[in-house]
Amino acid sequence: MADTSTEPEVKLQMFSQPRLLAAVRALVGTIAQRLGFNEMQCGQISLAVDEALCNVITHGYDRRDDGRLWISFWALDGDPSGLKIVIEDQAAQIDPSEIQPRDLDDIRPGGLGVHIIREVMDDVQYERRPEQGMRLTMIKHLRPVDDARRPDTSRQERVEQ
Amino acid sequence: MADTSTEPEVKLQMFSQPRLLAAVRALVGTIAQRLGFNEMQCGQISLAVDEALCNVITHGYDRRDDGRLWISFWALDGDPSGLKIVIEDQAAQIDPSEIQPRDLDDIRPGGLGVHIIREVMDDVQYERRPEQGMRLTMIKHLRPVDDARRPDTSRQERVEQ
Amino acid sequence: MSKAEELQIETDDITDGVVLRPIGEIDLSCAAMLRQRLSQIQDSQPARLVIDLSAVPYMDSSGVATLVEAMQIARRTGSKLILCALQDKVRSIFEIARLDMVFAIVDTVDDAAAL
Amino acid sequence: MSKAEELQIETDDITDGVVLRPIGEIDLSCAAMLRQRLSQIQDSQPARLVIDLSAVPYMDSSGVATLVEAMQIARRTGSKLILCALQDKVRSIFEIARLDMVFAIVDTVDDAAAL
Ligand SMILES: Nc1ncnc2c1ncn2[C@@H]1O[C@H](COP(=O)(O)OP(=O)(O)O)[C@@H](O)[C@H]1O
Ligand SMILES: Nc1ncnc2c1ncn2[C@@H]1O[C@H](COP(=O)(O)OP(=O)(O)O)[C@@H](O)[C@H]1O
Repeated sequence: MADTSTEPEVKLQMFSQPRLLAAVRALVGTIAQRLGFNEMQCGQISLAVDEALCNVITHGYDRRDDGRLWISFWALDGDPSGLKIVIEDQAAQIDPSEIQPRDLDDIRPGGLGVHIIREVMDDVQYERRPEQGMRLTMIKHLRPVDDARRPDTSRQERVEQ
Repeated sequence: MADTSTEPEVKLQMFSQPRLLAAVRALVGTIAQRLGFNEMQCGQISLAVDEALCNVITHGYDRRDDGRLWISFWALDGDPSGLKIVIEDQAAQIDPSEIQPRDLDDIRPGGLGVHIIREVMDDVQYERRPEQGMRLTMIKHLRPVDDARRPDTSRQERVEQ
Repeated sequence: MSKAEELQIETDDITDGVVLRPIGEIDLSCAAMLRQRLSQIQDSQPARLVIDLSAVPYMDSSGVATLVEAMQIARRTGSKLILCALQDKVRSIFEIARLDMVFAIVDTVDDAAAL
Repeated sequence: MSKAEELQIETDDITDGVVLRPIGEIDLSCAAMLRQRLSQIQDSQPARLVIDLSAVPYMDSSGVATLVEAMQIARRTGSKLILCALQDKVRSIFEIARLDMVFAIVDTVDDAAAL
């Protein structure tokens, strides 16, 4: 995970209210756009944040509308550059391993949020906050991480020859 | 001024960086839209916030990009309903009476921000924060405040007859 | 923010059913309203229910869940449910959820009426 | 956020001058870039400088200040500066600043070339 110790460039505090989702999407989309993500990517990043907030509202706060939550944004330098988004709440803590995407072949209403978040973002990590509540850290890179950094099979084959 | 004692529904913390203005405008515009302001009003409210932030960045923080500032939003109930926006900083304190729109007949670059803020918003108040920095409180009502509440000349005439 | 839900929903009768046309973004703040309207219409068991999404620029999984539920009701009652005119962003969430092959999705309301 | 300024600026030569076409929102993050480009062009003293704002959906007072400065330079050097194709939101800030009567503002680039 990238360095979370520096202060976020932008941090939003809000209540657990669905009617605020549209404003958050507008904020997220514009931040992503500024960082160079294309229109489809901006839409998908906004969607991932929307899904994560819906989960905090419905599961974390059990649809109560007076829960507090925070969304923080960091522009990531490096190659490839990217965007880190952290969502924190004061809701009940659960075992991060229980937050799982479901089998998509089982077609039923609901159960898509975590799948969407994992599909859209490059790195997704749930954890308990030391104080209280949960923290979700999501990273999206501007381009796929360079293949050169992964074990490169074609080169290995050449070496073996 | 309306009651500021309750917690804002949305509060944004950011650094004094011009490249963040577009994201703030998107947030403000969507919040205003949700409250029922029309497209032109949403654009003007975003503009007023943009101008206020530009002033904090250029005058308050002297264009330093590591100053902190906060933007808080309250939906105002009542008739007419509206939106209250408060911008706070940790910059140098100045006498609020020095923050004045200039004479528009003197055409020169700059000097339009405060005029725009006052023209767009219904209520504009600068003050020193007790701790440090400045606070700007802006209110925009959804409709002009009902004439019935102002001295109504036509009715007075009827009464006098 | 105290404003009522922003989603509007129009309906139109067609020969063998109904066209439902939501207007606005569909997220958790208005999915319940869409759900209620759909179940109202499905109570009258139309042979064909066309959902025209041409005026829906955005949908999250709460909207998708509502449509999956409507599809299951349609299957149970033997009626046709057809989605049409999805904008790119909305199509994208159906693809991510791998539901683009599960729903009948066509380009226009006319296509949906002919299906 | 580390991305370079988002404003793009195109220029086109016309018979007696230049058309400058900024593309994007003009605010404090990019007004300096517009100012630099304008002063570069004005150094060459074109008889006519047309600023085509059709692709500018938003402008704040730092953009307006830049245009006022350019207009003052144009007046000093005896060249014509004409704004054209303002979108509604951009026109609104010129009206609020009561500058809509100070600038020469026309609807199209062709109108500006003929003025
Ligand atoms: N923020 C959260 N707090 C608690 N539990 C969560 C959270 N996010 C997800 N979960 C758990 O993960 C499951 C899968 O979530 P998701 O894929 O979004 O589907 P759905 O929300 O429709 O159930 C949820 O049912 C819930 O048990
Ligand atoms: N946030 C602020 N902090 C300090 N001074 C301010 C602030 N906002 C406005 N001012 C003062 O008010 C004056 C008028 O501001 P404005 O109308 O925006 O024009 P400009 O910023 O172009 O000078 C500024 O020149 C400055 O002296």
